[in-house]
Amino acid sequence: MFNKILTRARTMSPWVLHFDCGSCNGCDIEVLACLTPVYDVERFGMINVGNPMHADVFLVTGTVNHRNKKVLRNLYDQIPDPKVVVAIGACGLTGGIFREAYNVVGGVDKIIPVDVYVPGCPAKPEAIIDGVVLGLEKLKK
Amino acid sequence: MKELTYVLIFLPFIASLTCFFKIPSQVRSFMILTTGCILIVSSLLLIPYVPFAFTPQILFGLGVHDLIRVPDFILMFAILYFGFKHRSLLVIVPAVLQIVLVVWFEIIISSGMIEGQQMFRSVTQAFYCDNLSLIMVLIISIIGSIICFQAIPYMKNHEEHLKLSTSKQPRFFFVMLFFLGVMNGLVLSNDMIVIHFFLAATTLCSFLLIGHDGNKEAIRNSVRALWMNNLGCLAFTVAMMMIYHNLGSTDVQQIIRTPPGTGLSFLALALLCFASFTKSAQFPMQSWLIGAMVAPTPVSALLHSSTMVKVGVYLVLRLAPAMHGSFLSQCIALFGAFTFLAAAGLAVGQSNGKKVLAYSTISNLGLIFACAGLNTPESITAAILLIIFHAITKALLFLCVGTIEQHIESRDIEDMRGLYSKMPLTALITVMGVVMMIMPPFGLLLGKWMAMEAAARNIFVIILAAIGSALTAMYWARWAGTLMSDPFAGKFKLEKQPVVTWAALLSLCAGAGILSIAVPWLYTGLFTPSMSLNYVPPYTLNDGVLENSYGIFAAFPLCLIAVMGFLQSILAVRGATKARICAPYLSGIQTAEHRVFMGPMNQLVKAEAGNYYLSNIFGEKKLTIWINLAAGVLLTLIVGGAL
Amino acid sequence: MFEMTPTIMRNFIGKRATRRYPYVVRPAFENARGVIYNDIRSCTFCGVCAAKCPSQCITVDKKAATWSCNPSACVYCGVCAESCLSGSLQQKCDYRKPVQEKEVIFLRGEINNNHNIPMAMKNE
Amino acid sequence: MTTSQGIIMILAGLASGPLLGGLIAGLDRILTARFQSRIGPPLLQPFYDVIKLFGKEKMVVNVWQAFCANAYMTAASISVVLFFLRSDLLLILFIQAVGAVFLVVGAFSSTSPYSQAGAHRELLQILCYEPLLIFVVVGIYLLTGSFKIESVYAWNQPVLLKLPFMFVVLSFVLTIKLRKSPFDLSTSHHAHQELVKGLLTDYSGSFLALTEIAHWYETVLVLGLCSLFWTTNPVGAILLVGLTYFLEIWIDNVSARLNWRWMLGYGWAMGVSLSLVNLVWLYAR
Amino acid sequence: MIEHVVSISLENVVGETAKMKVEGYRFVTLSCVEIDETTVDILYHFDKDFQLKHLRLTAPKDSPVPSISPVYFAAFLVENEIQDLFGIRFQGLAIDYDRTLYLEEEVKKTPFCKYVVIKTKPPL
Amino acid sequence: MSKTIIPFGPQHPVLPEPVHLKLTLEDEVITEAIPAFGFVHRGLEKLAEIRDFHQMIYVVERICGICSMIHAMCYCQGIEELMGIEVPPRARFLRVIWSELHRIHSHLLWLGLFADSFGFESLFMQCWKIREKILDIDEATTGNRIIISVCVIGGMRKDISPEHVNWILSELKDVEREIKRLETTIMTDYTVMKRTVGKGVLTGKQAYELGLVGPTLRASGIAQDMRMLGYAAFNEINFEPVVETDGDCYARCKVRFRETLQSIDLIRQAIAKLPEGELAVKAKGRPEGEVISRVEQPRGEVFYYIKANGKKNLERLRVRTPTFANVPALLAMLPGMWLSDVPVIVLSIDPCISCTER
Repeated sequence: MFNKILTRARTMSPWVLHFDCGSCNGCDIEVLACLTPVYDVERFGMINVGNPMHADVFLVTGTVNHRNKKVLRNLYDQIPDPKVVVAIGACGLTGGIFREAYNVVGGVDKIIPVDVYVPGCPAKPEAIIDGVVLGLEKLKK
Repeated sequence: MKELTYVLIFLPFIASLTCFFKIPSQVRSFMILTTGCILIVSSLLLIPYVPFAFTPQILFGLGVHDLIRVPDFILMFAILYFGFKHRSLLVIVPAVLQIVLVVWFEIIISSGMIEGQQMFRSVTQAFYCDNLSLIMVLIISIIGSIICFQAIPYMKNHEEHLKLSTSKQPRFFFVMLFFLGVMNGLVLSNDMIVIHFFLAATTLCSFLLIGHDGNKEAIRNSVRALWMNNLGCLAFTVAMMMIYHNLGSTDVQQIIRTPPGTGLSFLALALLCFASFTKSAQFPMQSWLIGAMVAPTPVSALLHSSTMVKVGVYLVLRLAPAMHGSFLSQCIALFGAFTFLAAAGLAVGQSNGKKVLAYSTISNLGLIFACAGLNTPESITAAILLIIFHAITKALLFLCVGTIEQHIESRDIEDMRGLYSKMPLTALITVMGVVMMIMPPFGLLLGKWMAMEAAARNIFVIILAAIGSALTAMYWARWAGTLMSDPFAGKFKLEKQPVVTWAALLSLCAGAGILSIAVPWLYTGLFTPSMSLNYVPPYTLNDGVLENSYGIFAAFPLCLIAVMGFLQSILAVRGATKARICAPYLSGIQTAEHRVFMGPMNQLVKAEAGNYYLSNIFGEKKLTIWINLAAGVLLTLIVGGAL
Repeated sequence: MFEMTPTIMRNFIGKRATRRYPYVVRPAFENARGVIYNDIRSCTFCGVCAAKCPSQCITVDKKAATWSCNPSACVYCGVCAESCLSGSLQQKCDYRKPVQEKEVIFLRGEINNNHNIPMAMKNE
Repeated sequence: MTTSQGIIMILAGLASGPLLGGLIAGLDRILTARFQSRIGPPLLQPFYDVIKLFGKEKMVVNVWQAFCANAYMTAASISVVLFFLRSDLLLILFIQAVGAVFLVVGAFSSTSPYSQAGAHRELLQILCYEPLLIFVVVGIYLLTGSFKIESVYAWNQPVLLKLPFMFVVLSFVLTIKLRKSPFDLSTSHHAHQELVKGLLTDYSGSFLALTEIAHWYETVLVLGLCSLFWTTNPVGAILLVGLTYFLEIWIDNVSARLNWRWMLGYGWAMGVSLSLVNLVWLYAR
Repeated sequence: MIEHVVSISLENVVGETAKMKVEGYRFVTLSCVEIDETTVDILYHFDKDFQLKHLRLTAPKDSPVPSISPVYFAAFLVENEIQDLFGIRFQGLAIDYDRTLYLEEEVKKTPFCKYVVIKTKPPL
Repeated sequence: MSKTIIPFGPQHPVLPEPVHLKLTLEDEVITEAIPAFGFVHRGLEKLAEIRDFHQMIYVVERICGICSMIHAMCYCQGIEELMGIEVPPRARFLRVIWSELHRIHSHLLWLGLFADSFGFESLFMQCWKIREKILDIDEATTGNRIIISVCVIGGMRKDISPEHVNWILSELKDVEREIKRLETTIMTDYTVMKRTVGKGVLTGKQAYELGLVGPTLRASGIAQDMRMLGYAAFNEINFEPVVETDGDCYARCKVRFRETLQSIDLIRQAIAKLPEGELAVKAKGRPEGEVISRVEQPRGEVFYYIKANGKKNLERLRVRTPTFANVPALLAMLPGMWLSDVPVIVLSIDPCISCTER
């Protein structure tokens, strides 16, 4: 009974931490655009908390480089379980167009486990919403 | 009863004289411990006898007044001597004036005795003890003794730290114990001449204690204390003479019984208040108490909690009935409330722990003065509560700061950051002390509550008190938070302290807690009788709930809830020890090392978080002059209003 | 002080700007740049798309007659579809859906045969 | 008040925070969304949030956070219960202040500068609103002759008519207490500020949930104080509270966050002067 | 095409830039190109009334270049960048990131040089 | 005086992008601010060595997602100059239209973020709500919302159809009306003024000596706008740079706000004058030589230095983005300000860190 309520609460209230991990801002502003009136993800209880300690869903955009991979790891560690990681955009998935550049490590999944991949360059807000919803499947288990 | 009174007054004198001579330190410590214990026991034994009054038998054909005359002059000349020694005109002039006045006064009295014997005889009882005096005696004897106990390890440590060749402890403990006797004498006497003697004695004692370390700063501050307090004594002398002129008596009880406005000059009362303000270090005479911080911490503890500064509030509370309903009384309320606010403001701007404590003392005394000035039954109750709980809590905090200071070699709040991980128990006790200063259900807040309800009729007083109270919460909470500011890593290890220190800290802490729970019974047992003569009991008590027509304070139920809440929260802490310990949020660039982040140029930077002292608003340098000015204006108002 | 009032009051009374996305899906713009689709039957495996792709996410093996694309690295610029000589490579207007596992599109055809075996292989 | 009534009131007070406060928070979010031309979350969203937070992994920076969160919550709930028991207003304020102080100490116990700076700002906020609350209560006392809430209910006309300026002062406090713009200095609902989430930065999981519930209690308390200004008629009280809350959300949406200097200066100047005017007016009558 | 180029040498870098400042030029940026194993080409770009003017410095890699950040404070950023990417040292930087502006230890080599570069600390 | 050291960023809710500022505070007054970069550095200038010069268009577009089209335009201009290509007039006007659309969306985005930095959430929402309309125009005309990839060497890839023209004009009318509604809020609201007026003041001389560009420079009273160079079709339409003189955050806000309206006007002009004709000329051969190309981005002058040696790959591509030039302004403005002003001041230069670090 309690578990049922808890599961429902979890899926109804995914608090989002967005970290720009070396993105070109394209996916970033699309993530922010999700919060704004036209897409309004607060309908699903999603709010941007800006602080790993409060977050449930970790939205990562952009390529990982040698400096920000530590930041990424740190932030991931500070999110309390259960958590979902959503990698956004071609860069977040593989490094995208930059993956051969010297300071690029690659996709987000090289550093932390990723649950959902949202392709696109930049990913559309609709795709990001879909991605988070898909990620919530993990919380239902 | 008489014997107990003599023990309370004279035992410290005798013990102090023994201390003065070179005796092995173990013997001295033993002496201090026994004296303290005897003082505590006898003060407790005194409770059933109250109220009482008596005059001792004539000794060698001399009355109390005659007995006191010679030491009184000795004291005044001693002050004069120190004035010359430190070449301070500010000491010399009032001292000379005082001697002249006292001589003149003696001549008047003597002549009065020749003309009509009954005039002097109007001092019926030399010693008088009602509940107010009893409360003071209990505070002095118990808290004073505990401070003396704690001073034993403290001074040993202190002198080791200073690497003194010859110990100055004999002199130190001589003055400390002497001080206790003097204080007991002061609160038990009923004759203003005797009180004058004891006042002068406290002045000298505090001078000696502040200057104990003998360095330049100590000397300068001690001289300042001397001249300021001596000025108060002078005011007292003048007031005494005026009262004698008005009433033909120096009997305190008679002064109180004189209805306000009949025969008694308000100017005399105003001067007495001025004397009290100097003793209690109210603005603009606060600097001596702030300067007293250079002394070893037990001295500060003694001065702040149970002795020196309490003399002032005691005197004003004593005299409060005589001012009932007068303009003077209103002015005192305003002055007190202003001090409460101003000192709290200055405390906000301080990072020096002892200075914060000092300003907080001044601030609390201001509130007590405000209560005395409001002069309603509720406010007098509040004042007494504040005196008791302030004494205990402040003594506790000073002893804590002293202990901390000897460990971390700093008294700055910034250096106490995360003290919890170094000295867990001391830090917790300090936090408890802070909590007792500002939170219900503890007695100090109960007093504040009563004071505010009593002050609500006086718009200006309540405005000042409300803002002051918020400022108070601010600087205390900041301090408590700073102490706790550290991550908890596993189990903590108790720090090592002498048994006496632990005993002193824990007993004060427990005492404040238990007394807070016992407030309702304290109220029926001690306060109501203490004011029954002049005031109606303001509250009714049922089931530990204090109530009157306009307020309810559920003292006992609140204590119960607080204890339950505390236990529940402690359980939560125990539960949280199993939780994952995580690094604090540092924007994602924290490193494995605590509080360190990877800064620019790949350098490790320690994230610091200093407290806000808001020095451009609450800075000491900036504010003091304005506050002194305002206080000066208010004082003029008091004296001028009395004219 | 309250200059924003007319605007928020208009918002309060007026129609919401929100598109109720998963429940109401707005049709994509006709030339929106979405998923890459290769009709492998008409693909000639010329390799122009692979050469032109700025993200280098297409690999074509002419001998084995395979065409594969890593959609995770694709930047949806549409250069490949524009430059496709045979017209087999097209860009649809739907965006690619999020997935829980990364995929690689791997298509095999035969140069002179209409028969083909399209298959998606999961990789990584 | 009989014992059984008392028990009912205690239970009502305890329940009001998590239920009423949560609903108010939900309504608040919907209204805010409407003002921004959005649809907003479901009404029960705050409950989902809190339940979810209780289900998160326990994580602390300093174990004393657990203590402080609990103490904050306890103090907040006691103050609401005392309010329901129609107790002494000043006492309620003091107990409410205990909660606030514990919240601050909890924030201090983490070494993150964000948390610490947030704690300092919260202290400054306390510094700003505590005196104003006391002025409001004193105004009520001067009018009704008592600090007890009972006497306010016994008063024969709405207090608002006699203390209009005090109500303005109270709404000032309300803005601070509800953490609304322009005073969301120490923490804000969406963490879009220079201090991230201010003094709540390092709380997480169930401890964050506790502070959230305590915040609901506080909301109930301050709105209860508002309702005291119209006690003669429950409809009037609800209307007054509803209108005030609506105005709060409106102000939240039409103003930027200001800094604490402005808050202290403006708050005290306005609070003291309005209180003085109102109290002197009362006094003079 | 680039016009208005003045060639300068290591000795008069600071002097020439100071002259530009006196003439009221706005500092735009530096561009660095590797020429061969030992030398790089640094272009100092300045702008006045939409007219660009350039100073061209051909500097050896292993000797430090005097920094112009005391003259134009804004140059510190780009000089640090060149320090990171080319391994050339600038002497007298207003804020010296010591080759950590962009790169972590994982990128050991100077990425924009095809040839190995000796990391040198500027002589103090 | 107690000291506070705050690591501001790289992950911080008011900074949309990872940049780190080590702030040293006394009480809440900043005494020192040192930035740290490198959280977005990818090294894409180096990609010029492995991608050919056509493919590099799509790489430079992704230097920054917000002003991507203008990056591409600047790059293409440079290569076109090297190869001596004359861009057809229609393409030049289309470049104006799309670059101004980008400017509007970037400025609206910035206005929203700026509002967010001083805690004005509903203004943020409002700005972003308006911005969606511009993105719709982008998506309808080019097929992508943000990175529109329309520039190629020699002209444009996409065209605006006549049906779209009318629709764009009506949408722009809506946008203009909505923006004008916000004018009083941004220009005269008490709380907004309180947070922006007098914060981060730079005099014209200071700004010029720090080498600032774009609205940050123009807010200090210096009329410098690369559009005055007349690239694309700017020499054929009526253009006056927007200048304010106060040099504080409020002035910067005003400049950007007025530029938003100006851009709408520029688009209208360009659409009115839009000539018929071919979209692009074929780029033949390989570029050779050195060239500098400058255009005005929403954030200011972007500077491309291209060195080619007749091969498929460029020898050196150097990009100096406007934020790179504006960062020193931060160091000059922050000390002495309050912690609460940090987001406002940092955002007032409209930082684009992915531009800065590439």
